[in-house]
Amino acid sequence: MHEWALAEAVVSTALKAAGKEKLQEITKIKIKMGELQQIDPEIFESALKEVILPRKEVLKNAEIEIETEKAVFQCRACGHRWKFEEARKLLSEEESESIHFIPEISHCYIRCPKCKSPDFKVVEGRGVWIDSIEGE
Amino acid sequence: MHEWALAEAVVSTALKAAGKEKLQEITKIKIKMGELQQIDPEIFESALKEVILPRKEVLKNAEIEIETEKAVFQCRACGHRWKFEEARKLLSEEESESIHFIPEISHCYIRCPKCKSPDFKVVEGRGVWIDSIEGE
Amino acid sequence: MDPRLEIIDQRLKRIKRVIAVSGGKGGIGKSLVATTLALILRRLNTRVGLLDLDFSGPSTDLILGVSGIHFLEEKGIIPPEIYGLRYMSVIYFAQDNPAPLRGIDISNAIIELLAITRWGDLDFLIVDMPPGIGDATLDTIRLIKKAEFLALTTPSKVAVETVKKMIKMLKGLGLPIIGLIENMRRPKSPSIREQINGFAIPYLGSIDFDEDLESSIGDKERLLKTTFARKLEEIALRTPQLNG
Amino acid sequence: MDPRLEIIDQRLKRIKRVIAVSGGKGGIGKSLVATTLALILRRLNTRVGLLDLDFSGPSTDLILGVSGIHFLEEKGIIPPEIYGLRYMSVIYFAQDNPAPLRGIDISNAIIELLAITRWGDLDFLIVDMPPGIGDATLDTIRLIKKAEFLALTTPSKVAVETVKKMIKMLKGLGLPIIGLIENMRRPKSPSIREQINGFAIPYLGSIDFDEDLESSIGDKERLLKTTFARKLEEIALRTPQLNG
Ligand SMILES: Nc1ncnc2c1ncn2[C@@H]1O[C@H](COP(=O)(O)OP(=O)(O)O)[C@@H](O)[C@H]1O
Ligand SMILES: Nc1ncnc2c1ncn2[C@@H]1O[C@H](COP(=O)(O)OP(=O)(O)O)[C@@H](O)[C@H]1O
Ligand SMILES: [Mg+2]
Ligand SMILES: [Mg+2]
Ligand SMILES: [Mg+2]
Ligand SMILES: [Mg+2]
Ligand code: NI
Ligand code: NI
Ligand SMILES: [Zn+2]
Ligand SMILES: [Zn+2]
Repeated sequence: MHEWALAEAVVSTALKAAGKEKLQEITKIKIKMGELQQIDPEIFESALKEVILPRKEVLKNAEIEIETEKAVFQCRACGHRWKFEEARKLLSEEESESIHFIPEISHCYIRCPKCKSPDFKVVEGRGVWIDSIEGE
Repeated sequence: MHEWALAEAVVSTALKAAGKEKLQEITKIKIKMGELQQIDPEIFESALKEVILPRKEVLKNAEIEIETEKAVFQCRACGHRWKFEEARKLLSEEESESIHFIPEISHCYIRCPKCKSPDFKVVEGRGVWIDSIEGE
Repeated sequence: MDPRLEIIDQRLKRIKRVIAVSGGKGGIGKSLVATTLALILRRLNTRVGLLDLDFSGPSTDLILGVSGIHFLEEKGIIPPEIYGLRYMSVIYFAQDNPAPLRGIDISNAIIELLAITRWGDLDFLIVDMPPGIGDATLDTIRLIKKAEFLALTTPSKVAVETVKKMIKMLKGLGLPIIGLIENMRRPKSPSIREQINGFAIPYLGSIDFDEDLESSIGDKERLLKTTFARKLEEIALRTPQLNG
Repeated sequence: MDPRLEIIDQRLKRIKRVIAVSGGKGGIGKSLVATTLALILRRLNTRVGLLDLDFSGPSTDLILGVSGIHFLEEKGIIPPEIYGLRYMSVIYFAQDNPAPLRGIDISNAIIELLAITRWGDLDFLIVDMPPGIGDATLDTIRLIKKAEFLALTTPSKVAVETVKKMIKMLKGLGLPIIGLIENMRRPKSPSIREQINGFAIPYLGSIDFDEDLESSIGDKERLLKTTFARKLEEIALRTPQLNG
């Protein structure tokens, strides 16, 4: 459950942003989750709720929207693009788990299917970030 | 005159692109030049013409448009943005010249004016690149 | 907004001192000094963490002689205790595979690691830095605001010139440098004290080249008994920033 | 479109062999081997270039004992001849300032340098690689298509484990590895031949730790007279890829 640590980061960031914008209440947080991080949105949402619980004031009625973005790689050596979906089939459970913690570890276990290079970019679908915050 | 080497790169790339697109003739090349590289557009244009001369066919009537993009830095430590124009005033001629050859050398001689960090991004105005090629 | 950047300060809040063992150059003994210093401080009864930031060539696990260890997942990552050190390294994730990460990936991986690791209360976090003054160093400066730098060099010209550059950069930023340790001195080595004159950083002491050090790698007890470790302990004991 | 990427092949076209002296680990003698090998090949009457890709810790200039040199600008950059070597290093631009470049900057700087340097006809271009398997290594692989890798290690466990990872990565890409040189062997060193069994790369030979090497740094004539240089020459002479 390292999801809790990420949820805590999201909530801290949202609260700080609310402070900066002088929001009395946050009504909605939109979170994007890169597929590469392989986080179950339900687990993440319940972690968020657990984190929010003791700091209710600003966040008590906040609607949480979580959207997963598919992960896509692009090879720097040959330009080929491919999906994490495909790459994942070749990974052991332990390897997937390592990428779950540190997405960059994909460079240890994933290779370009066309030219075998480990030199690729994650063009989409890395990490967890706050897309937008609404409030008043 | 290392401008010649860059001009040669531009022409090679244009010719290759023309080959790929099966263009018989290139009518226009639009080139962008980052201010950080401190290249005189006139010198660059005459270098281009010199490079084109012996390979006239595809390029003989090509119009060349060169646009300079102002260089802007952003500090990774404090977020501050500033212009190369400002930074340049503090550089010796030799330092400017080194940046002219290798723009990344700016990290040796330029610091964030707000926090003194060498950890900044060149957000705009680095390098020489082909913006577009027109032809038939 | 990247929520990870926001939480890092909080994750490091309960650590009193962070000491980044650095030097710019590779092969000058950063990993051996970092690991041994962590063990020495632990023996002095302080609470110590050890963070290996050399993703290309992690070495602290080899020096400690550990393998196959795993961390606990509990509202984040809890570093396992190895000989009393809370120990974190990329090897948990990369195993013994090559980690061909570009700077941007190293930077992202460091941010991720700092955001999810729960160190708890520590007196010291010793950071084993990779060579160079690239992403890992710049991110240590940017993200670990209380980092203090322990500069290392050998008497070799190539090492001294490199550490000078690193010190110049850190000084330019007004960052705290605990001082300089000269490692692997040999009888014929020229004195580097003068060479670093004008840099106005404390010369903490020198450690001789120790023929028996290499064979002690991987064996914590033997490591602590080497002349190397004894000399490092002496230096630590007389350096206020390096003792509990 | 980045025109620099297109022209690099052309800039390297008239170079017969490019040899990247690598090892993953820092401080194993890459710079000394690269520089000395270049001088040895030059003495064998081949046309040799030396490219220092270690932007954080350039050392080849110190080893050669040169300073204050400048290149010619003539339709690009013409590397000046130093002791008969066409020599290129970041020091022409950075002088003795720290170069706190992130990976993305190192990558860009390498591309720029390769795009504007006119080496002319060369039998060998020796590349002194920085530690790690990050941007510089990945860009050497990506941009210098004819690069062959000379792998270096010391007998130390930490170096051997690191070079193993590098070899594993290069092998996975099917890239040419000339072989492995074991540097800084000492009388008590364990044999690494067995440790690299199964990697199926040629063991080219070993070079002993040489007490007199350090004091020869900066003096080309003395450097070439060291036991280190003589041993390296022996290895070069019996390795087909390393002699004219
Ligand atoms: N004082 C010393 N005496 C003898 N060998 C040493 C000493 N310090 C370090 N070494 C050796 O030097 C090599 C590099 O050490 P390491 O800690 O890996 O350096 P770095 O982390 O700076 O790359 C290792 O083989 C190590 O055993
Ligand atoms: N065979 C050897 N005998 C003695 N010292 C050596 C030997 N090879 C390298 N060295 C020393 O090791 C240190 C690191 O060498 P260097 O070439 O800078 O390594 P790298 O480029 O791999 O970081 C230098 O101080 C150098 O003098
Ligand atoms: Mg990547
Ligand atoms: Mg930059
Ligand atoms: Mg190390
Ligand atoms: Mg070197
Ligand atoms: Ni998890
Ligand atoms: Ni020029
Ligand atoms: Zn590919
Ligand atoms: Zn700043």
